[in-house]
Amino acid sequence: MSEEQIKNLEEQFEARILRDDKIEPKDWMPEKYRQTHIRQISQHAHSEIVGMLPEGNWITRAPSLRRKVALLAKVQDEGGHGLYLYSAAETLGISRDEMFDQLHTGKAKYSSIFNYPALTWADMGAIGWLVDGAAIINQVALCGTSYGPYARAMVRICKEESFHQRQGYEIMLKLANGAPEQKDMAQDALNRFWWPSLMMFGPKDDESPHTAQSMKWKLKRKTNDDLRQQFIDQTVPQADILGLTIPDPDLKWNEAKQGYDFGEIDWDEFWQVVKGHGPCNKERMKARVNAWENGAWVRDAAMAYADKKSELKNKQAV
Amino acid sequence: MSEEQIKNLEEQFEARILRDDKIEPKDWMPEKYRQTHIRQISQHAHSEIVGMLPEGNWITRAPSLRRKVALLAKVQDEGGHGLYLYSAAETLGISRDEMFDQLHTGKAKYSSIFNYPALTWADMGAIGWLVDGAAIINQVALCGTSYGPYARAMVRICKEESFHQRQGYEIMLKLANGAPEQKDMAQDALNRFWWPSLMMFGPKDDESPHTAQSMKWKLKRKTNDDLRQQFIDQTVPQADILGLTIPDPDLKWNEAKQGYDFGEIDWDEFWQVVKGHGPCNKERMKARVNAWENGAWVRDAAMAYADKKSELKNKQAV
Amino acid sequence: MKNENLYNYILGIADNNLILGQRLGELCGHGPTLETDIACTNISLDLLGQVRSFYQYAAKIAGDGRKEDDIAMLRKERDYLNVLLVEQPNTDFGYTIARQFLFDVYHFLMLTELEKSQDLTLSAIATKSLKEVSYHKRFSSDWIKRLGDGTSESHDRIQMAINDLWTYTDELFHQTEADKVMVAEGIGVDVTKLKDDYYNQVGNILEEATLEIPERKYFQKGGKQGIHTEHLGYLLAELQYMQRAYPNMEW
Amino acid sequence: MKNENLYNYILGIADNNLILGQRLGELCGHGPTLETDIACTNISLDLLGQVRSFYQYAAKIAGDGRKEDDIAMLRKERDYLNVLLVEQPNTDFGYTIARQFLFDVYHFLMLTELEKSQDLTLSAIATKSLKEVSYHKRFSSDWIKRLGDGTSESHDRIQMAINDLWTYTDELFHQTEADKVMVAEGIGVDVTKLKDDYYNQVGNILEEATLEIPERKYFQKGGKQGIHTEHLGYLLAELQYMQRAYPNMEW
Repeated sequence: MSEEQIKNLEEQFEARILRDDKIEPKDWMPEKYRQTHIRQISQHAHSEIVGMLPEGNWITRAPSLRRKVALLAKVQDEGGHGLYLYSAAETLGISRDEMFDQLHTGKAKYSSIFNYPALTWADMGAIGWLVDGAAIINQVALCGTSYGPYARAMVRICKEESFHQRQGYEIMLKLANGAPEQKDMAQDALNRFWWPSLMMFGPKDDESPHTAQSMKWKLKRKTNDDLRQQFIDQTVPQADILGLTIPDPDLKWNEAKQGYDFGEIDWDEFWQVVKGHGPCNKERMKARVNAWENGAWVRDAAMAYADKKSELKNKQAV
Repeated sequence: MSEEQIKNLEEQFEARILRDDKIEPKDWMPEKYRQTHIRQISQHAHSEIVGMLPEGNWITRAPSLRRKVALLAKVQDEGGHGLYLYSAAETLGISRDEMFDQLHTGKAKYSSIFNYPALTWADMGAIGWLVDGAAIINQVALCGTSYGPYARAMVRICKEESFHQRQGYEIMLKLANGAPEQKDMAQDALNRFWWPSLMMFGPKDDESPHTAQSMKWKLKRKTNDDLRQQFIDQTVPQADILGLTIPDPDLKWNEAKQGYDFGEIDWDEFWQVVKGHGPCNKERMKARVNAWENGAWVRDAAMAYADKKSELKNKQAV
Repeated sequence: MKNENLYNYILGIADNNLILGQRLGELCGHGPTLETDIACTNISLDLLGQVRSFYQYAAKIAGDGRKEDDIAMLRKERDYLNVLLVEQPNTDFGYTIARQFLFDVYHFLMLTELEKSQDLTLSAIATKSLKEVSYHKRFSSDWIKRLGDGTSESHDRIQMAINDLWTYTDELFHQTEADKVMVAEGIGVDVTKLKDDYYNQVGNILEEATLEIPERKYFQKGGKQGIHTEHLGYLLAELQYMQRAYPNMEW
Repeated sequence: MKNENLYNYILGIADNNLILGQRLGELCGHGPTLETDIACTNISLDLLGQVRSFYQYAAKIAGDGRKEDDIAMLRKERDYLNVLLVEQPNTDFGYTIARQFLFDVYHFLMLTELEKSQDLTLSAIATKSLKEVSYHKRFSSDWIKRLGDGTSESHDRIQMAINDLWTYTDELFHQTEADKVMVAEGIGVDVTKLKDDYYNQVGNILEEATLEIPERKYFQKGGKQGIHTEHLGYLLAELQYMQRAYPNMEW
């Protein structure tokens, strides 16, 4: 293709996005669009999969059968989200094995929040309420993103996520209205998950170089800081209902901006965790890599069996 | 050596045993004596090592620190007994590695009692009281056995074992005088360990072909049935003090023989367990084999290091 | 308790679900593929969903104020009545699948009979469960075939798992005292009658999977009398942790 | 509590013993040789013996009727103050030895200072413990050398364990609030002052063992504030099982 032709295609492409057309797998797309989407969608998929671990950690110890069943269902949903998202990424020409390989070698990232440990039952509440809450804010915007398979996966995921968030909030509510030890447990979980949740929206806008491009492709519809503000403004009243205290002495209502002012995020911690030195980065990767390596013989067997069966079928067809 | 000479040696040998001389490693001994002793001493050593497992199973869950420390000390002692006994067997010209190999391949046996699971804390009491109690009865006799290293190991072991037995009985006493749940737990442990403890004395005399030879070599000073009777007569009053019921409806005092009559032992169960089909045979072997295989690299390293050091020493000496 | 036999009968069924569900729950997030991970979690979910119905009914029968969670999580080890099979550890995916398969075939046969129970609650739970368990059985049978007739490594591994776990199959068909009474009352399933069907079905699948049917003279039992393997204590320490550490609270 | 700082200070020391002793207790009967099995059991025994003295003293300070076992076994996870290092799992013998070594060198330095405490009880426990810990340190150092300078496999394995666990060493030298108060009162040890000595000693042994000293910019912490790794919860479920399941009984 001539440069002229490419430029033409690119212009058409941008125009389609501008008028809210969905881009589909077979459509022409700029290479950078493809790569950016592979990166973001697979990162999102990885986050679902790694995100199974901190909650999976409490399945065997859930305090009641009702909660155990709900937690299993939730973690199972996360696995399901991983599936849709890997499928969406595969439409862009990358295999699931390649994506796993990127995860296991540290080339691909996943949401840093899952590098914090789930230490008490209340963390199941806090993760649902805060982490899923923050995720939804990020994801709702993505329901209108330009890449069709991703947008459609998002619609489905958002629906389930908001159910998870309500479930998490309900866990917190029960604890906050329970015995003093339960309320302490809830407050402690909020203390530990509050700041990492704020970090989920990424660095400040002035340190987030990809924002402009992502906005154009509708991979982002608001900036990190805007989303973070939205999350805080939505969450503070929820904490009030719980009777819990947000662990930020600088948090206060700003009448002028009709939102909350809040304290400085510990960006050193943010970067430490992103770079692989959070409390559980090593543990999480070990768990994923072990699962993968210990499962190799199972996957090999499934493949060999499928080959045998299709061979047999072919023979019978002849 | 001529047959005459051998016969002569054998006669001298038997005479020494008869007058209670100890046979020492460097002394001449009949091959059958050597083999029988290797078999019995290594089997005894294996029993100590495998015997660490059911009790080891409760170290992490001991109900108090005092009990945890005492249990650790006890299991450590068992390891120590294993050490003396392997050493005693080594004096007869077999290596510890060979003995382990016999254990791991099922060629060598160990006491069947350790193929029963330790299911509750009370089992720590019952094992100490009954299993160590039965073991002591077997072992006290062995303090006067003819093979010197074995007899000396036994003296040391018996002293520690009787401490263990008292410790076990004291656990039972505490439970029996404790809360109803504790008393139930103690009774349940007695129910489960009573019959297997009686089986520890081996088959009935008329089904125990080696007894005569073993008696001659003072590897046995009383028959299986005699020892079993002694154990029962000693244990029943102890159960009475505990206020626990021996799970044998046929048990009753026989004034004429000045001992207890007791019910029929389930010899099918006995042979099933001996043949490797007890509740934990597989588990116990798996644990030992895993420890051995997972430890191979450690033993190799220690060997390599020792070689390097002695090489260095030799070089320096030159 | 007025109807202790019914109560014990229910636990004899439900505890299998609980313990197997718990075992599968340990694996969540650690499966060999995402699909099997989700499937095993789903089976766990089904089993624990069913167990809630059973324990709720048991609590009603007990009538002593205990609720489903008290029954599930506040008994002593010796009071759990599950068979030894379901408490065996997740040694590897082969053991997980073999355990599942050996249980599913039984579970399906048992529920099919339980559906005919004169006790309408049990019958209703059976009906609801059967649909799920039929899926479990298909899942585990398919994997037995895949692993048995997959690679030589997978063949050996699944054969070893089958051999090891075979020793726990016979117990499935032992009748407890509660069983006998419940069978007589038309409420319980006569498990002794399921045995031939069970070994036939299992044998057929194993054969299709190019696996050998273990020959065994000796079997392990005890679970139905609360005499378990040493594995169960550790499982219960986790299962019960919260209820024990925070007694009498709502969650 | 009248002297909460002293109480917390004691727990800060004792919880390390408890958790490490518990970890070693898991290994009993599963060691690579009989001698190491006995030695590790013995170290566990020493640590738990020491811990009893500490908790008995803490119970006296608390003065609220709690006894040593209540303190040892009836706290919530967030109330255990051990460093993250000691709760790390027994991944293999390399990790067990590396964890032991990295703790022993610290433990010996700390106790040497604690012996000088104005608090005579603590000083006496330190004196008694030092003899034992000096043996632990020799044992673990010797094994670091054997594994480091043994085979290439053992070298790689112990290096990996050291690398992984290194991230938990810095926390040993963090001062808690209770530490600061106790140092000021001449009771506690100023752990910040042990750091150089520690890394020197550790470095020398590693060097002798032909191992590399990890370079690390980031370290993990939190244990001293009760923010642990996910491993601790499982350890506590076992540790506490009996006290939780059978409350208020004598054993």
